[in-house]
Formats: sequence, C-alpha cells, structure tokens
Amino acid sequence: MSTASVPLPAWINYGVIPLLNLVLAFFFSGLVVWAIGENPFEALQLLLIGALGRGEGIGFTLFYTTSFIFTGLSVAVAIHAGLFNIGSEGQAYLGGLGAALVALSLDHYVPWYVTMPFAVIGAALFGAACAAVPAWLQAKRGSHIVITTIMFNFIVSSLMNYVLVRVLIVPGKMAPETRTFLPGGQLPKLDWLISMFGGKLGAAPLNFSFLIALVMCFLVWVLIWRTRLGYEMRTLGISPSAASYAGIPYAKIVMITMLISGGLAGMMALNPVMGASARLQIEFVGGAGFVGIAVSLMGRNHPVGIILSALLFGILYQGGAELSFDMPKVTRDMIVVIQGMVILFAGALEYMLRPAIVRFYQQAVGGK
Amino acid sequence: MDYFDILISILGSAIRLSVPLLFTALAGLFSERAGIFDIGLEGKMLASAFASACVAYWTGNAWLGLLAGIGISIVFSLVHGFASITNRGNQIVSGVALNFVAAGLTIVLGQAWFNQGGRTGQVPPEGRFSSIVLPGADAMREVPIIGPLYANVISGNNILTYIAFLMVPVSWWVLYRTRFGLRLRAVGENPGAVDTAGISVSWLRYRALIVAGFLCGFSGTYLAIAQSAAFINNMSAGKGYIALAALIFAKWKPVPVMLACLLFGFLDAFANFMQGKSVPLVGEVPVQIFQALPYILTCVLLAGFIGIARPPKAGGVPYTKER
Amino acid sequence: AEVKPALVYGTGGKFDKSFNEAAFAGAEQFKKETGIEFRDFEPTNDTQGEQAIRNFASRGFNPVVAVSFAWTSAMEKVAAEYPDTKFAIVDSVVDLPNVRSVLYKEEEGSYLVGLLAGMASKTGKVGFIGGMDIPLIRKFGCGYVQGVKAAKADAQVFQNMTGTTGAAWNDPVRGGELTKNQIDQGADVIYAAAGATGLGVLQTAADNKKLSIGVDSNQNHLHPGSVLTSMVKRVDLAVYNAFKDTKDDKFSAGIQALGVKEDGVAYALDDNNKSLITPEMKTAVEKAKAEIISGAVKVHDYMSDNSCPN
Amino acid sequence: MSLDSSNEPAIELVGIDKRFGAVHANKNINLTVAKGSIHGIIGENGAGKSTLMSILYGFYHADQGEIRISGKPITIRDSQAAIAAGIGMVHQHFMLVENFTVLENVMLGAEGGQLLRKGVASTRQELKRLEDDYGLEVDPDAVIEELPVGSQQRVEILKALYRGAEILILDEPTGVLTPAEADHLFKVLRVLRDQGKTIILITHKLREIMAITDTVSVMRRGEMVATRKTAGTTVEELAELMVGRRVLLRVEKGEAKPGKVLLSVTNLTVKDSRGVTMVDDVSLEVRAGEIVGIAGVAGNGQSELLEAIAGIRKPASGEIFLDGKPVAGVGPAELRSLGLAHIPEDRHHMGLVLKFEEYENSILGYHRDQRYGRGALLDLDAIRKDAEEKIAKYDIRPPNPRLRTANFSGGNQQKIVVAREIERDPNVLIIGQPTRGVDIGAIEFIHKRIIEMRDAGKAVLLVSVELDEIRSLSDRILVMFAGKVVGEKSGEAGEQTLGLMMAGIAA
Ligand SMILES: Nc1ncnc2c1ncn2[C@@H]1O[C@H](COP(=O)(O)OP(=O)(O)OP(=O)(O)O)[C@@H](O)[C@H]1O
Ligand SMILES: Nc1ncnc2c1ncn2[C@@H]1O[C@H](COP(=O)(O)OP(=O)(O)OP(=O)(O)O)[C@@H](O)[C@H]1O
Ligand SMILES: [Mg+2]
Ligand SMILES: [Mg+2]
Repeated sequence: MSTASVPLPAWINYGVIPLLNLVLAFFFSGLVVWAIGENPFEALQLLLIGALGRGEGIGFTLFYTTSFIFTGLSVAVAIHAGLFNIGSEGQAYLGGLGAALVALSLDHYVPWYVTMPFAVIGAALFGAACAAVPAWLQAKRGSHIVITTIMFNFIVSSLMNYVLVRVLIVPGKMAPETRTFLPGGQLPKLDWLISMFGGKLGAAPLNFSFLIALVMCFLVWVLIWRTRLGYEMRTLGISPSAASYAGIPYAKIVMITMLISGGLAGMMALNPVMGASARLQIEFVGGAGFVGIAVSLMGRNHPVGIILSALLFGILYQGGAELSFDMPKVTRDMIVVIQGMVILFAGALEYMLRPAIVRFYQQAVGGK
Repeated sequence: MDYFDILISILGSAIRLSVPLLFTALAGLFSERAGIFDIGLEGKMLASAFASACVAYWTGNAWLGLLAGIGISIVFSLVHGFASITNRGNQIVSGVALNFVAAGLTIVLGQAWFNQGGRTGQVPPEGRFSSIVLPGADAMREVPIIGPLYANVISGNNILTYIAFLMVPVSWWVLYRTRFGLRLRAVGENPGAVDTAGISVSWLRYRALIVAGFLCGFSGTYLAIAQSAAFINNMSAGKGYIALAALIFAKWKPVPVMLACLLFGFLDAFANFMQGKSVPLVGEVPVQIFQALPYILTCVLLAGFIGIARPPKAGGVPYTKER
Repeated sequence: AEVKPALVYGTGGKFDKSFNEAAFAGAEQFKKETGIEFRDFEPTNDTQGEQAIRNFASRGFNPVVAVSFAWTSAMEKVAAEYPDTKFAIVDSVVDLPNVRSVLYKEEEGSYLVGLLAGMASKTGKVGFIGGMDIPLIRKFGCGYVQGVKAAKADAQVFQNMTGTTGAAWNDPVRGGELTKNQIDQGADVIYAAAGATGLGVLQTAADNKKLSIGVDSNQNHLHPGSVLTSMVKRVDLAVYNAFKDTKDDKFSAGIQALGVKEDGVAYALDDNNKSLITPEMKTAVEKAKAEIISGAVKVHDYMSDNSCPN
Repeated sequence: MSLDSSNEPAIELVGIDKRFGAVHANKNINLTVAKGSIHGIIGENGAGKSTLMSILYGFYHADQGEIRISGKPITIRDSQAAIAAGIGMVHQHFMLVENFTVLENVMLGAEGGQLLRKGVASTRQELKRLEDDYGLEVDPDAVIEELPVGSQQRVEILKALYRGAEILILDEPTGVLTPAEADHLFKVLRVLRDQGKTIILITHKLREIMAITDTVSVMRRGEMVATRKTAGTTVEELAELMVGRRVLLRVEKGEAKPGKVLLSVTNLTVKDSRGVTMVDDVSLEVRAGEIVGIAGVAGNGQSELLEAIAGIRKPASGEIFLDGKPVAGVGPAELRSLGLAHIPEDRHHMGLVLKFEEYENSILGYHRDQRYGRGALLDLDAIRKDAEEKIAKYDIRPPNPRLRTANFSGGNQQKIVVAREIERDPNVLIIGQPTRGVDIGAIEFIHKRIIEMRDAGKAVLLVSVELDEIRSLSDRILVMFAGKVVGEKSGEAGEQTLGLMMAGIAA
C-alpha cells in the first residue's frame, strides 16, 4: 500500500523528519571528515565552540545568520508561488550595488539612520531589478526560471565585475572595491545585544541589519498567510490551474513574487556591505544566496523555520571558519559539502524516510 | 597574421573549448530525453575532473584517470537517480545539492591530499591525453585553405576530442536506431506507456542516467588531464549550465547539440581573442561583455525568440503510480 | 624578543609552486635557523583572509604576515584592532604604525626576463599573460615590454590578462588557451605572471615546443628545456625578514621596496635552463642588471602614473 | 454461443484487496470470467473498477488476494508478467507516446531485438495482418498526436493484439467515442470473442452492457456487489445495484419561465495551445430562469467553450455578452464581480486546491471580496465563520473548516465547490460535469440546488457527458460535435435523436 497520502501529525512532519534528515546530512559529512583523517566528533566540538563559545563567536554566527535569513526568505517567498529562484546570489550581489550607491552618496551628509531606509530601498530595488528579467521571461515567455536565474548569476557577476574594476575602484588601489563608507553609510554594531547576555561582541560584525532581517521574517509571514496577495501566491504555487480558474493573474503574480524575492535577496547586501566591511567588495556575497536554498528547504519555507535553519547555517559558517583554523585539513569548503548534503537530504530525499516513519507511527498509535 | 590565420586560430580554440560542452550536453541529452532533468551536470563534470586528475597523478596513466572520472560521474548519477527516481524527490533540488557536494568535496579532499589550495598535483605527461598529429598534417599545411584547416583545426587534438565528435553520431544511432533508444525516448514522454508495455520505468531511467554519467565523465576528464594537467578549484566554472543551455537550444537533438556546443565554444574563443583588442568605432570592448555573452544568449534563446523548444513531456516529474 | 610567528597565504594554496610556496620557504628557513615553529593558514577563498588574520592576532601570534594584496583591507582593519601586534603585508601598502608593507620592483625583474625573451625569440614576437587585471600585473607587463624592446627594438609583444576577479589566478585552462592564441599569432616566448594560471601557460608552451618564463618562485624545473627562466620574486625574504626582525627586536613598520639591488627580484639560472641561456644572453642580462643597480637604466614603474610608455 | 461453449474460467480473482493511503479502493473482491466471453464491469465513478483491472494487468500491486489464469495461480509482478500471461489492456487514459508514430507505439516493449530495424519490418507486416483480420485500420506512420481519439484507441487495441493478448481488458473505451465509433468497436469485440478471446469491458453506461456483454458484474464503493447473466437482468436492476438503492430517473421540476437573455455567445471560436480549433463559430443564448444543457461526446469542445465563457481561455474570435455587456477576453476575477459563477468540470485541478484547508477553498476566486478582509489583509475569522455557515447549509462532512480539502470524499469536495459558487447568488451559473464521481445522495442534492437557481430567475448553462443528466435537468439542449453546435432540442428530446446528433450524423 502506498504511504504517501497517510497524514502525519505536525510535530512529525515539521520536527522529526527534518531533524532526521539533518542527522543523515551530518552523518555523511562526518564520513568525509573521517575520510581525510580527522576525528569528526572532535571536529563537531571545535565547530560548536567556535560558533557559540564566546561573545565574538556568537556575533559572527549571528552575522552570517542575518545574511542567510534574507536569502532564505528570498528563496521561500518564490517557492510559495511555485518558483524556484536559484538567483538569490546574483540578486544579492546587485543589491550590494544599490546599497553602496546610496551609502556613497549620502554618507558625507547624514547620519546612518537617515541613510539606512534609503539603503534598504536601494538594495531591494537593485535586487528586484535583477530578478525582474527572469521573472518576465517566465511570466511572458515561459522560459524556465531555474535556468534563467542561474544565467543571471553569471551575468550579474560580469556586470558587477565591470562596475567594480572599471568604475567604482579607488584609483591606485589593487583590489576592486569602493572607498570605505563614512559612519553615515555604516550600520551600527549590536554590541548591546550580545552584552545583554554577558558576552562581548569584539570584532564581530553583527549589526543593525540583523534586526531588519527579523522584521522581514514577520512581514513575510504576514504576506504569505495573512494577505490576499499571499493567498494568490500560494494558490498559484500549489495549483496553477486552480489559480487560473480563480482569476489569479499568472504573469502578474510571478512578477510580483519574483520582485519581492529579489528584493529580499538584495537586502542581504546591507549586512556585509554596510554592516561589516563598510565598502562594496568584489564577490562579497560569497555563496550566501545558495545557502538560502538550503535554509529555505530546511526551514520548510516558513519564517520561523528559516530563522532556525539560518542560525544552523550561521553556526556552520562561523564554526567552520574556526574549525578550519584549528584543524587545517578540514577547510572551510567542508561547509559547502554539508550544505549540499542538507539540500540533498532535506530537499531531494525528504520523502525517503517517510514510509518507514509512517509504518512506525501506525504501529505506535496502533492504527490499521 | 591575416584574417584567415586568425580564423583558423579561433576555430581551433573553439573546438577545444566546445569539447567539454559537447560531452556534457550529450550526457544531458540522455537523461533529459528519459525525463530526468539534470542540473547536476556541472557537479558531475567537476567531480570527474577531480577524480581523473587524482588517479592520473598517482598512476601516471591517462586511461586510468578517464576510468576514474567516468566512475565517479556515474556514482553521482546514481545518487541523482536514487533521489529523483527511487525516492521521487525534486530533480532540480537533487541536482543543485549534488553540485554543492561536488564543489565542496573536491576542494576538501584536494586540499587534504595535495595542500595546493584545492588543486591536485601536476599530472605528468604520460598521465595526460596529449595531442595527436593526424597523418599528413605537416605535408598538408602548405595547401591553401584546406591545409591549415586540416593541420591546425582537425589535426593536433587529443583523442578525447575525436571521441566527443564521434559520440554525436553514436548518440543519434543509439537514440533512434536501438531498442534502448526507443524506450528511452518513450519514457521521457509518457512513462505510463512504458510501464504498461511491461518495461520498468525506474531501471530504464537509471540506465539513461548511467549513460549520462558515462558521457559526463569524459568531459571532466577532458578538462583536467587533456586540456590542462591538474584539477583546479571550480574548474568547470559554469560549463555544465552552458551545456544545458546548448541542449535546450538544440531542442534535445544530437546533431543540433553539436552545433550549439560549437557555437558556445566559438563565442568563448572569440572572447579570448577579442580581449584587449579594439573594435573600430567602438574602441576596446570590456571583456566582461564577452564573458557574459553566452549567458545573455542563453536567456535570449530561452525566451523563445529563436523558436520555442518543446522539452520532453514527462521531464522533471517523478513517475508515480499510486498517489 | 619572544616570537610566535604566523603566516597567511594568498588563495592559491601553500604549494602553488609559485608565490605562496616562496612565502612558505621563507618561513621554513626561519624555522630551520632558529628552531621556532610557525603557524600558517591557507584561505581557499577571498572571504577567509580577515578571519584568519584576526584569529592569529587574537591568539597572541606575533608577527602576523599576510602575503597577497587581497588581504589589504583585512589587514587595515585587524591591525588597527591589535596595535601591539606586528604585521607585515606583501604586495600592498597598509599605512599603520604596526604594519610593514613589502613591495617589490617587479618591473625591474620583468625587464631582465624581457631582455632574455627578446634575445631568445626567433620570430621577434613574444607574449605576456597576466592573471587578474590589476595595476600590479600591468607593472609586470610594462617592465617586460621595456626589456624586450631593449633587446629587439622592433619586437612585438602580445599581452593578455586572464580575468578580472580572483579566479583569474586559478584558471590554467584559460591561461592555456590564451597561450595557444599567442603562439598561433607567432609568439615563441611567453611570460606568465598569473599565479596558478601560469601553470597552464607553461604547460601549453611546453606542449607546443615554445619557451615560457615562470614567475615568483623559480619555476625552471617544471618543464626543463622549455622554461627559459623565471622572474624570481623573493617573497621568502619578506616573510623571513619579518619573522627574524621581530625576533631581533628590529621590526620596522613602513614601506620596503625590494628591487634588483636588494636581490628582491631576479632572473633564475640553474641546471634546468643552462642550455637555453647562451653566454651572449648571460652577458647582456648581467650588464642590464648592473645598469639598473647603478641607475643607468631606469625601468618605468606602471604604478607611479598608471600608464606604460611603450 | 460463447456463453454455452465454455464454462472454463479464463480469469479468477480471489480476495483482492487494495488501499491507496486512506482510500480503500478494492475490498476483498472475487470475480470469475469465463473463457471466450465478454464480461462487463459496471460501477459509479470511483467504485474501484480501474483499480481492479490495473491489478490484474500488473500495474498496481494488490495488498492481498490471488489471481488465477486458466485455473493456475500466478503472480503478476508487473505488466510484463501480465503480457506474458496473455493479458492486454486498453487503459481509460491512453498510454501512448504522443510524438511517436503508430508503429513505434505498437513496437514499444516488443521490439524483437536490440536493434530496431528488423522489428520495424515485422511489425509493419503484423499490423497489416491485424488490419485485414479485424478491420482495425490505421496508418502505421501517422504520429499519434495528429490522430483523432477513435484512431488512438484503435492503436491501443492493436498494441494488445500485437502482443498476442488472449484476454483483453477495455477500461471505459466508449467515453471518448461517438455512438457510431462505439458500434464499430463492438463489432470488433464480437469478432474477437468469436475467435475465442476473452474480453472484459468496463463502463458505467448500462446501455452498452446490455448491448454487448454476456455476463456483467457490478461494483460499488470498492466492493463487488453482484454478478449476473446479461440476458437475465434489466437496466433497472443494474442501476439499483450500482448505486445501492432505487434510482430516480427524473428530477422533479416545474415549467421554466424564461426571461431576458443574460448570457449570449456569438460566433465564438476558441483554439487550444497547439492552435487547433476546439470551438468553432458557436452562438448560443441563455435566458433568465432556464437551464440550457450542452450534450456531446467528451472532447468535442464543450470544455473549451465553458472555459472561454468563464474567462479562463481567451477566445480567438467572437463575442460573449453577460447581461448585454461584451466580456470576451475579460478575466475570471472581473467576470465574477459581474455576477458569473462557474462550477468547473474538474474539481481536483480547478475548483479546489487540495492542499488547502477547507475554509481557504471556500473563498477561492472570491478572495478579493470586501467581506473577507480589509485592504491587503485577509480576515481569517470572517472567512472561517462564513465557511462554517456553508458547511452547515450544504451538509458538508466532516463539518470542519480546518480540515485539508484532500481529506474530504469526492462528493463532499464537490459540495464545497457548489456551495461556494451558488452562495454568491450569481446571475449566471455555468456548470461542467456537476456530479462526476459523486454519490447518488449528493447528486440529488446538487441537482436540486441547480433547479432552485433556475427557479430564482438565474441563467444556467450546463455541460455534462452524462446524457441522462442533461436530459433530466435541461429546459433546452444544444448538441456539440467537433466544436460546433449541431442542433438544438427541447428538454424532452429522445435519447436516440440526441445520440445521432452527438455523432454528427443528424441535425
Ligand atoms: N493511483 C491512485 N492513487 C491513489 N488513489 C487512487 C489511485 N487510483 C485510484 N484511486 C482511488 O481509488 C478509488 C477507486 O478508483 P478507480 O479509478 O479504480 O475507480 P473507477 O471505478 O475506475 O472510477 P471511474 O469510473 O471514475 O474510472 C477512488 O477513490 C480513487 O480516488
Ligand atoms: N487523496 C486523499 N487523501 C487523503 N484521504 C483521502 C483522499 N481521498 C479520499 N480520502 C479519504 O477516503 C475516504 C473515501 O474517499 P472517496 O473519495 O473514495 O469517497 P467516496 O466513498 O467515493 O465518497 P463520496 O460518495 O462522497 O464521493 C474519504 O472520506 C476521505 O477521507
Ligand atoms: Mg476508472
Ligand atoms: Mg467518491
């Protein structure tokens, strides 16, 4: 008998199954660590201490978490409308340009809190602009959004390269990056947040954009489950034919969804560009857009889940950096492996354990 | 150097650059014709490049390297099959996951084994596929037009290049003239028809993926030990996606696939050539424009301005009998 | 004084047979001489440098040496956070009281190998392949062209850059293609200033029976008989000196510019390329070296005005 | 002759049981079919007929039970095993590769070797022979998607015969056929039977059962409730067995009092995505207070006509007037606000989002309504209260608006759709297949609601492939054939006349 349609309680669907998938992902990643001759348990310990051991570590962890919340939300919003946006990476990259242009033009004149709202808008607009073309191609020409967003990652990368290498680079400097923003173009650090828990932020770049990320989580939740637009997005995502029956305009919803998704991805740039390095650097996104895919899948596309899984990946990123420092054989690319494993087990193989769990559950509750 | 020499030089370069695309796109052809989207081609290429470089480095034998490249690529295919056929997972998600695993694993292992920033060691000459001078190439060289074409474009490539172009008619023959091909094309259109004809949909799709893995193994091997002499981080650099684009452009047909790959290879070669040169009226064209060109072109193609492509009907959808 | 030295490489990896390997050699030599252990870290991408430098500083390592201009902004930040730690950076300038910035007069070394290239070329056409398109690499190219022209005034020099991002240091495939391109245009000596990308340049030159010129480390041994010479950049000296000076309490901040005179840059001559360098060439290059030291020959520094006269 | 000539069973099914998740599709089924006979299986939608046959064909696996062929128990692991055991099946949804030729489809799975070349020649020959023997004529080199459905079905039968089927299962073969095509099919089936083949024919059309079968079994809700000799039973008895109680063949309704024209369509032409004309220059009118039924064999453009009127499909040309306003090309959302309601043919794909909770589906299409929220926000409390009221009024069970829609039975799902559309009190109601897959109780309920709408002065346009339903509800009947309206009759028109018109023969 097929078990696919047997309903399971929420705590199994949203708790046990993702957790088991995560355990599997870690198990296989541990095998890799073991294969290169290191102790996986020691590695895990180093990783956790590095990520959560000190105030500074926590600050870094939350810094990464911030980026992943944005990109995770970006991927999730699109998934709710049935669109798989692999372009968050490029959207965030272009978003950085938006934020940087605002910061560069305002930082001389106004304090950060005046710059910030404009920077948020700038980052979101540029991110949305990057999503607009694939969205239009999907909406009007039926081009597969997965392929077009991948293409746009490359296109944006070339574009940003040109802008940084040829236009915004500081003359005489080697590195293709803008000048450092003045304090009027920087987001303040959240020392108080860490010291509330008795830690010290130190050099960790945890900054105001963390709070913006949390606000965005709430807004996305409202959007998806409490607005008419969200209702339309979800309808389209689950059943395009029902959406067309209900008069939900396909092209319009695809466009709006992707603009929102791109905008959220773009806002991610606030964190590294205005919060951490105070300048626009080449390739500053560093894969956070792709991490968003894993974060969203892991978090079951729900803002609360996304916060939790972004935190998980924040721990991985920060802990991974410390780990590679103490255990040089385990380079930070190990994180990419883990990320791939998480996407594999929590995404592509999400149903692998289900039949077994259904059988187990039915036995446990004494069902038929 | 006159225009003809330039053309010959660019054509030679285009051939070399299109070979990995060709293997990969043919790999995609088999899996997508069987109804399995394979965005993981990129990862397979990378993993096989790594495996072939390692083995060729250790053994000094190019053929063993090729074998290893093919082997690992098939393993990746099987994982993709396990996720998307056996467990009916989302094919795109599975492909994306495998791309990450390949990207990370190659560097982690490479760094642990070779300490060269994720690179493998330099493969010795015996461990590489070196170029083959076809008979009469030097004699022909002086013949106008055909001579240089033969000597510099056709001759002087490595064996994998010739295999790549040989694979085009072979693929065509397999797809259209064999039982396996008939069934494979059928399962990509309507798996139900295959199932009710008493053929196992899963096994058929697995076999298609194995063929895809086999072909993709060549592409990685070519990158690592024919075109260069080591594995380098992220050496596939998006070629898997370009191959996918070529496949779509070619409407999932073998001969057009070859032409599309040659086109993308030519673009790349042309970009290399144009670098730093100035174009009359325009001046020096930023190299970034050429770098972005294949991707822009792909979007234009996908937008259907050059004819809408009809993908295999059952593509991307896991086959489920019982809901 | 007490030293606890640390070294952060560029992204090419420790054993890149080039730049990083030279840095590693310097640290090893220090260790051999003093018996003092050092820690090192190999970032595999551009985002890891800052954390590595900070990690070393925060754990009490002193001095912390970072080789590669890519860590400039990272060093600016971390060195300011740890004013009591000594830092050194190679190939870039960080203007802080506790940072030593080591620069090389690559144009001088490039001039020397350019001279050799010009003399070795039969076609009168030579090539230059740079890594990432940054002023530093243009500086290599500019000195090289000047050297080539000094040997053969009517020689033609093809110049290509591999790319515009960090990936350009690590793309032997493109490096090889560009080399093939230049060979097709007639070049018979090609100088690679492109990190690991250069391995592809040297490989392709060897495959096509042409000459190449290595960079940073002595790369003559990679393809004996095909690598004409190498423009050796003594990154090992920068690392060794930073460690040693800290130990001897002689550490000084500020800019150090190492040229031919200081033995910071040189052309490499060893058993592997002995047969390629004729006595005539040897005489000419030694003469040029002396002239540079004496100031009789001035090699143009691209970075002084961001332009190249030839 | 067949019935007496052999009592030897070709097939015996013993205790077959099958569940799909929560759905118990086959409950302990026993069935014996005699060799050389035509055996009919009837039952309502969802009774489990297809499931049972798919198990016999190895497409699904029974949870329990045994299959015997010619008295010998066998395990049918997959369709391969079934084919080897001499079983062929023509599926309800054709299993053809649409961009393949007829020849390729017939060959698939029986290619006769690793390479195709030899097989192609022999298949061509064999097809010729089958054509001569049974009059099953198709061009072997035609591409499937360019063939009419009748021919496609012939290909399916050829596939089975080509593989040497001794037992042939046909799952609702006539649903897509005109009466004439159906007659031809039956002729072929009789020839096959006379040659000793065993045929199982699934349908829910009683007329067909009476016309061709030797024996007949009835399924209801997953159970096999009876088996009869066709000669010894009546349509009334079968109908009663099928639905489990006496069937009212006509719905009570009064005289229609048609008022002004509320919906009119003039010269409407609609094309599908491939550019094929599906609705061809159709004109019609529906007045207030009347029900206009559209009869026709499935696939003759009714669905496209409905979708065009509902604004889901853009017409290629022609005009649609809603209460006098031209609305061709206007989207569904605006049409709803203009007073048009639409109960779609396919509730699973259009009418409902099965993953949504019930209350979410109760506003589908009306989610922009002022009543359900303020500004951009939805008012979930208001929506749930509204949903509860509808649940009570339409007796939707279980009465829980927070339940996933997939977990309601088919009849209750349909009631959710009907409640949503009718409770909006529209002026014009267009309905496709209102009672497909719905049990008899719900059918009566839904029919009553439709009549009430008419009596309240609304215009109702009804499409159904069930001729009985059309005849019992409609005041006027239009017949569609090949995209055109080929005739109009009063609600009292005879089955015979309508049948001929549906075949495009008489007007
Ligand atoms: N593949 C499947 N997965 C899950 N449930 C199924 C599947 N196929 C059928 N069912 C369910 O099993 C029950 C019986 O379906 P079946 O198709 O056998 O009915 P049927 O008698 O053939 O109906 P119809 O006249 O509509 O063809 C229905 O409730 C149906 O929803
Ligand atoms: N796809 C499904 N997923 C989960 N449960 C289902 C599904 N389909 C049906 N069910 C459950 O199985 C039961 C039987 O469904 P089915 O559609 O066969 O009902 P039915 O007996 O035909 O009723 P009705 O006469 O109302 O159509 C339903 O009550 C429902 O709870
Ligand atoms: Mg059925
Ligand atoms: Mg039912």
